[in-house]
Amino acid sequence: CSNYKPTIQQGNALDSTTVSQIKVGMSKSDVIQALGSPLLTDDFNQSRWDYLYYVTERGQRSEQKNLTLQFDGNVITKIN
Amino acid sequence: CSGQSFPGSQLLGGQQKASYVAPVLKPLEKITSTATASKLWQVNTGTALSHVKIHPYANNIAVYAAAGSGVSAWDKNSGKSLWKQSLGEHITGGVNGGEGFVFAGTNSGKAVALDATTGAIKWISNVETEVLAVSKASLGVVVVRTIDGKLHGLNSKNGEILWQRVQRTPELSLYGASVPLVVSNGVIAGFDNGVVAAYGLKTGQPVWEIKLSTQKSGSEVDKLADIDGRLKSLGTALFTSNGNGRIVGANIGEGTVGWTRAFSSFTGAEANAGGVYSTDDNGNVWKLNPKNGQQMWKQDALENRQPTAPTLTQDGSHIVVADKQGNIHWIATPKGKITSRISGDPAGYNTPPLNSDGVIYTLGRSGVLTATKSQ
Amino acid sequence: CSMLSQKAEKDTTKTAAVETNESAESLLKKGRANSASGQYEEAIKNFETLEARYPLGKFAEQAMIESAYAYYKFDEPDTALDTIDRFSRMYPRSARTDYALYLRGLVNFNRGGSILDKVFPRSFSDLDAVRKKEAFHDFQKLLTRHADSKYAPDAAKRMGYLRNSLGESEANVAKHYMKRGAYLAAYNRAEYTIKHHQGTPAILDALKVKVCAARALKREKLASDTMRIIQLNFPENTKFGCSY
Amino acid sequence: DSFVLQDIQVNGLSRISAGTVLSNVPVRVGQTFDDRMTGDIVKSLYGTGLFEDVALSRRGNILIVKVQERLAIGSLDIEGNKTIETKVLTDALRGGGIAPGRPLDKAALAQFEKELQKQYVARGNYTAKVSSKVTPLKDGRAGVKIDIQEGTTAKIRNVKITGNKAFPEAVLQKLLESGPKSKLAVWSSKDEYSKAKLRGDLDNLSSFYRDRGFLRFEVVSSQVSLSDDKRFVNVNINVKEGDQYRVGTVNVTGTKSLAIQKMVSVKQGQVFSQSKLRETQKNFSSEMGKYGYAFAKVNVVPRFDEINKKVDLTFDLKQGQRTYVRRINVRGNYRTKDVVFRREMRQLESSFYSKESVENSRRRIQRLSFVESVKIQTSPVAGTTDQVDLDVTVVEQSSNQFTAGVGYSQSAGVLFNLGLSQNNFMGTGKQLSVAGAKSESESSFNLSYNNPYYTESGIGRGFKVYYDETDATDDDTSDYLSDKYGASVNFSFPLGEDDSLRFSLGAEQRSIETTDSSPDEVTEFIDANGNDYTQLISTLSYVKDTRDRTVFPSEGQRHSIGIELGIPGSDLEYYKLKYTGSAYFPISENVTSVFKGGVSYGDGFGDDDLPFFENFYSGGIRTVRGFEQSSLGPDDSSGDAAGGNLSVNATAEIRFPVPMLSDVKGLKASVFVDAGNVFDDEFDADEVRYSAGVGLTWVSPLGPLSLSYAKPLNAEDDDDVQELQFSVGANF
Repeated sequence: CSNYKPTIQQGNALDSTTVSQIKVGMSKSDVIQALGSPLLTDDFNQSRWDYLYYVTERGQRSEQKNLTLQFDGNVITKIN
Repeated sequence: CSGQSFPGSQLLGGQQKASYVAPVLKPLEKITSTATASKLWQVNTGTALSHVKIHPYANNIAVYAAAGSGVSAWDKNSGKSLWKQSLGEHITGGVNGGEGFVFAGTNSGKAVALDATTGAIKWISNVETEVLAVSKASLGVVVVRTIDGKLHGLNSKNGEILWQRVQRTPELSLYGASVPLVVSNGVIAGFDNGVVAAYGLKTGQPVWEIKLSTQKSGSEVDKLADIDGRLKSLGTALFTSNGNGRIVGANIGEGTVGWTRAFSSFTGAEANAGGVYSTDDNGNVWKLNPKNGQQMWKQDALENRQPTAPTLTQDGSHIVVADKQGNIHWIATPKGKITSRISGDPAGYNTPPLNSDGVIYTLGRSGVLTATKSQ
Repeated sequence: CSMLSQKAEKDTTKTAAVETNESAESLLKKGRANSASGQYEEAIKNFETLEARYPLGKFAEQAMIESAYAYYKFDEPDTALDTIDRFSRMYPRSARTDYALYLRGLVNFNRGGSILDKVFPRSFSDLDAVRKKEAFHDFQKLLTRHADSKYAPDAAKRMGYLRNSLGESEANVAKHYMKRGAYLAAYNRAEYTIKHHQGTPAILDALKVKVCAARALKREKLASDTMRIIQLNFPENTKFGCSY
Repeated sequence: DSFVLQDIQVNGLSRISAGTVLSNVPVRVGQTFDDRMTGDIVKSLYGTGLFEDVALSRRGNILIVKVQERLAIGSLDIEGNKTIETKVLTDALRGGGIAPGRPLDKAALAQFEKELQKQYVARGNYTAKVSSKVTPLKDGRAGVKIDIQEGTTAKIRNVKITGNKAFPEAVLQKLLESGPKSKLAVWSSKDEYSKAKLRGDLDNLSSFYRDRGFLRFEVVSSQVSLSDDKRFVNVNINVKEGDQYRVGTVNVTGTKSLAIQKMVSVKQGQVFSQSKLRETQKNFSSEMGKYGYAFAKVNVVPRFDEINKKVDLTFDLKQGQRTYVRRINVRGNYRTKDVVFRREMRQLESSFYSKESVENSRRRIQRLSFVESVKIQTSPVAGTTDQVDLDVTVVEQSSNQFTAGVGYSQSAGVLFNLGLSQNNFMGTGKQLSVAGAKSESESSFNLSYNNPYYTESGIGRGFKVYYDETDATDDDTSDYLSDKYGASVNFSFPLGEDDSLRFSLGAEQRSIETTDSSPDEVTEFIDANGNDYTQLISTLSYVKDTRDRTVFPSEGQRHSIGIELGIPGSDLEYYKLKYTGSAYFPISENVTSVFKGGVSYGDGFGDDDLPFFENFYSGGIRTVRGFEQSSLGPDDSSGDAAGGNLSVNATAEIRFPVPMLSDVKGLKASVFVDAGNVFDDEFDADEVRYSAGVGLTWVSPLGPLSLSYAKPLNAEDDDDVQELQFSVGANF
């Protein structure tokens, strides 16, 4: 039945304005300054940062937002 | 509610209340030899505040006192009341006089001048905080000391503020302040931070400063270093003392220290060519050599009775102290023997006796003014 | 040395508190008897009187470590730990330093136990991790410094048990977050378990959680990478469901 | 010059073993020894704290260590301390290394003396004196005696405020906590001087003025002056008010969202108020806290317009970086599984930090009955600027109550009982209770089990099985014999953070026998309905609970409204409506005022009445203290209390710690007024009974015990009064 479920938030909550500031060529420290450090890290693949975010309210899970940054050394090469 | 403790817990015991243990007093031995002093007259000048330190003042017209919110004048010989003037506020500083005026100060920061003969209020000047002491008037200037560590030079004619000086005061100090000493065209004042300072009487320009020693370690009580007692000038010398500190003989002009001696006295000093007299915190009365501060004799019969600073009689044969139990003692200056005792204000004394033309006047904590004559 | 002169002697000076003339030896024996028969409060009293009256002797040394044991049994873990630490400071070269380390580990190992544990045994895995790490290090010190001590085998056994239970509680938290649908939290917890608790049975659970969480977060590449690790190390456990 | 060490000789020892000394000498025989090492040796030997004096000398290649042992402390006694407990002093002394059995360090003792004297003076006891005496005992031991003269706290004789124009001194004096005591306030400690209290007063003064527009108000000087005998104190405060300012323009920079702009509670034209300004800042940070900006800051930039006394305010909002929680560590759980606390957490890992959900989590954990206290602290994660770990430190409270043995209860005579109730069964947070009781008038057994987290999201489920045989003949309620047994299942559904819906369904078989002293009501009922009934009982209730803890709450409320139905298909169809409410208000740190109340009404369906055995009773320790258990309300035909189908009761209480036993855990005293009664269908105000009294409640390891002494205020002559009452396991 429709009983109360506490809301679940997971991942980096970023609003569109800050995301739009990320440009190819920015350094890792600039990215951290703007977006904060990514919560999902993959040890095997240091050059790929994943920002994701979703929230589950009253049992309904929202559409998951994703932002993946490819780095070459210290500089962004691809954003999607 | 940090202050208010809950009645319930107090009712059922709560914290045991510690009780105050009064220090033990030595019994006063009987006076056998010929009594050298006798009481001329004694009057009650009004209901006084027990904690204030009011000095009696005398000039050729009358002897003046202050109690509660009233200043009063009394005939020097008969003790008859000449006039009474209420200031409407508690008097905490004074009484002093000069140039036809009588001065006093109130706890809400008012310095007041009254006509010495009629008692009429001549002027009232606002010095912001509680007045603790007033100097005599000289060269048209009267100096007032207030509780926030300030010294105010006022025009003695109209009370206009000529100059102001301030010394840093510690948060905790002993109540009371030394009466500023007017000497030729300068004024010397003692402060709560253990500093004696001299300023130009008319301009307030600092002339010199002496720092009596202060204790660094220990509790706040050990660190009290006020100079609240009498500043005594004798020729070119100045004698005074401070609590937990030193007694000092200095040059009054340059402020250079002649000699010092470890000594703790909040009551200050008395001096004549023969000796420097002072009462220490434990109630012992000392006579020191004015040249080098060496001890000549020490009278410890009045221990723990908190006697006031000594006052020399007219002929210098005796010094007179008054204690917290209301006794006035005559102590012979040669050997320090107590020769006579008279009981005055039962509430005891905060301020030293006043000698005027051979008569010793004492003003007690409940406003009793006593005139005594020594043979 | 001076201990031999510890014969019974009468204290006549009136200022000293009234002192019965019990010698250190008899106090120690009485304390041990109390301790053996479970009267720990009595034992503590005897040991501490001994320490007060005959400080800094061989008997005081014994009394101190044995009072620590009594405090431990009397369910006063904090006082026991203080006494043990004071013992190792006062007697660094005592013959019983290995026992002191072992006892220190035991106090933290059994913390929070109570008589009801017999009736309702308390599950050990998910309890306070800090105390368990402290116990682990005490036993480790015992093994490195006194490898041949008679307490070493039991300490080694307890260390293994502790290592596994620390890993297990880490993995349990990962499972808890899977159940709640906090897949990123579960993923990171699983990753932490794998990094910090190699060689414990919890690794397999953690790997499974990592796969399921990665799938829930639509990160197929991460899921397949982890799956390959499972195939390599736990070939027979490759089939598992993701319902928690 | 250095030499090879042939031997080390130690002399001057009487109690300490040479081994201990040698182990602290950082040099070994055979090593080359030179003068530089002497410093380290002396330092390390002093470091042991065992020696008063250490001297090194050399004879040929032999190092001679001459030590003088410190006396060991044989006895330590303290006299004269009244306001500081001896235990506090002995602990402090032990902290400083001064305790029986330890070597006597004279410097530490002198340091302790000075420190204690400073303590007393700091508390305003200016006449305090602390001194100590060391008397050598036999055999290298010393007796230490510390003599304390506490004196009294200095009393404030008068407080003078100067420089105030806008407000009369009397108004300002009322704001102060320190001041001379008025004659009738015998108990107050207002006149006891303390530095902290005075500082607090000065703050009160400035916030009083700053809340009324005096932006430039300042305390110019404040003096405290001691009387000659150091027993009394005068306080002089000199203030400078400055002008009164009004608010000019107000604008907010740093955020676009209008919701935030609405938060500003400072309006143009108003007199400037500092507390309103603080309120705005608090609103901002709590709002931003909800969205993970835990470190959001608002700084206010005032611009003064001196001519027409206005101040323009700009609220510059700095969001700061959003903070994320990496790991949550649970600490101190020695008996409870980590998940039992973690499932109460509303803040998750790998999610942004929300102050609101952390506070929510703290409250939920605090409310668990097996938790004494909980603290949640954040610690930054090394190497990141926007991540923190949360440490949840719990102090558990033993929640298993094991009752066994013989008891005496006033209503049921001698009572044998055996019971165990555990609301943290095996550390899983589940509740299990097993209890059996035997006495003349009753023998019962019940087993109940409940799992508050049957589902992950907090739906609870539990069972209850009971058997109860009562012989209500000798207590003063209607006489009959009844035995019943039954079982029920119950569920609870959370509707939000603080409220939930509870539902239970159960079956019960009861049979009633009349005795020769049974009243007509009973016999008529039996004749009409027979002796045996099978009942299907279901209850449905809504509960809202915002209390901060279940054991002795200090704030918050609990309301529950529900209905119990003998649903169709049972032999007797009836309904019972029940409301119970309680509210707690903190008066001071551990003094709480409590208001409780309850209304219950029951009736049968159609024209038959509520079965007599379902009646409500009143009187006794749980309803109206001072009256005998269940003795109130209408009587039945044979003069016993019949109970009623309408019950009303209310209590107002003030709870405070027992003064002398404040360190006994879980012990509270209370002063209370009770009111209530039961009625037959119509409420009758002047039938309500009142009583007042004092009570004592102790949450002992064996379960809650309560004792009360109450005086009925309007007892009728046929009421059964019982001033002293006690009970085990009363709810609170």
